[in-house]
Amino acid sequence: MALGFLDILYFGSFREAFGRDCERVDPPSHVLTVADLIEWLAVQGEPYASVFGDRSRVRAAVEGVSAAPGDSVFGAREVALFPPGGVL
Amino acid sequence: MALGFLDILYFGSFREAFGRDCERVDPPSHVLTVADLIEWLAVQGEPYASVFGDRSRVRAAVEGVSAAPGDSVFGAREVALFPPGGVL
Amino acid sequence: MIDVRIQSADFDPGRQLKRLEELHSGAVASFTGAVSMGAEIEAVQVEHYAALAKTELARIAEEAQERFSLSGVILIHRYGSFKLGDRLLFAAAACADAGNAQHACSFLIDALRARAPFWRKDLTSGGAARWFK
Amino acid sequence: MIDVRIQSADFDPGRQLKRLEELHSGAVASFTGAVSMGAEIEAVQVEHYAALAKTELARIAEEAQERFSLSGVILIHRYGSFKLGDRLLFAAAACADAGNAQHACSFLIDALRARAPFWRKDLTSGGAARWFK
Repeated sequence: MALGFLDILYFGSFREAFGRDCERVDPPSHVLTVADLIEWLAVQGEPYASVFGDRSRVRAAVEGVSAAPGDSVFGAREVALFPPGGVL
Repeated sequence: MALGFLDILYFGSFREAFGRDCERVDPPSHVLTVADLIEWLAVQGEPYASVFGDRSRVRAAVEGVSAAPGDSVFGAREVALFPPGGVL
Repeated sequence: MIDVRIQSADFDPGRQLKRLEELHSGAVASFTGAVSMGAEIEAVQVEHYAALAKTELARIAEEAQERFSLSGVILIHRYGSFKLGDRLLFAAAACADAGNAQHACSFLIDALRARAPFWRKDLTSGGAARWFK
Repeated sequence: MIDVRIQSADFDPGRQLKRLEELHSGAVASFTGAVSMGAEIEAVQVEHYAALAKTELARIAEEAQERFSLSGVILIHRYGSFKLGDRLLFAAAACADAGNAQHACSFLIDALRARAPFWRKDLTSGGAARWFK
């Protein structure tokens, strides 16, 4: 079963690397968690491979709520991916 | 050799217990340190015995500078004795 | 009392302290973070993820209030363009216990650093731009 | 910058914060202690040993500045008669490092509690007086 279309939001250096702040994707059916989604994106060539190369530098939120790698993206309409933040 | 006259200042609950904020004393020649002085005062009857009964609750300053029990009072003109302070 | 604000506008730390003092809890601890001198920074840009920032900062404030028995918490985080000396964020806690007020303030700052979805870009006087940290 | 004040007059925490912010160090942490509600306290009297207070508070501020590489320290301790909500003391530190500013502020408060020669007497609504702690 496919997830259907999913909007991915990018922030900080990710936004800059991709040259856009969001994109609509159609992930395959085996993409069920945040980790699955990042894994799948990381094999879509550059700049995905570079941006998602170091998984420890990727944070996520699903539908506007902070999410861990094991959290589900099943049925979600919006997932945000971004590097660690902080202004201090 | 005698120390000569020594002014002792009291603060906080000590001042209240003694009913005065200072007194002039003439300690014997073996009183050389802060600890000696407290020891000598503690055997001068009440309220000295009660006030100085718990040595861990007695702080001192010699000539306006914070002093430890082993610090000298030899030649000092002014020693302050008081309980631990603090307003928080 | 919990007050969490995400705004581009500046704020007055003294006025915020006063609001917490008026709770008459005894102790108020605060932290103000600003753009500091050095490192040849000409300007700073801070972008944020508004939806997540709102939920995450509210959570941080609630966690602090519960964990440290606070009578009041104020969290303010700014976004936008900044220059030297401009305030970036403010955290403050009111509590009956002096130690708890201070621990809460440290907790708030540590949590903001770890979890607040704000990204800072420094523009140097040489014209270069670099992401903070 | 070190500023240590021992006074009966009130002070404005916001104004003190501003003085530290103007050093443009990046981080300013503060603590304000006041007479809190509860325990049926009607009034508070604080006496102090002026000569020792001056040297001891100056030492505490210098130790903090050195130990935490502070660009600024402000310590204000009041004495006299107080009622509910009245400010008793203020400690604040400015530093390039956020963590150091906060640790310094905690150090200042811990040191004041342990070493500042100020004695507080609480007068309860029942007419009783008792020395604090």
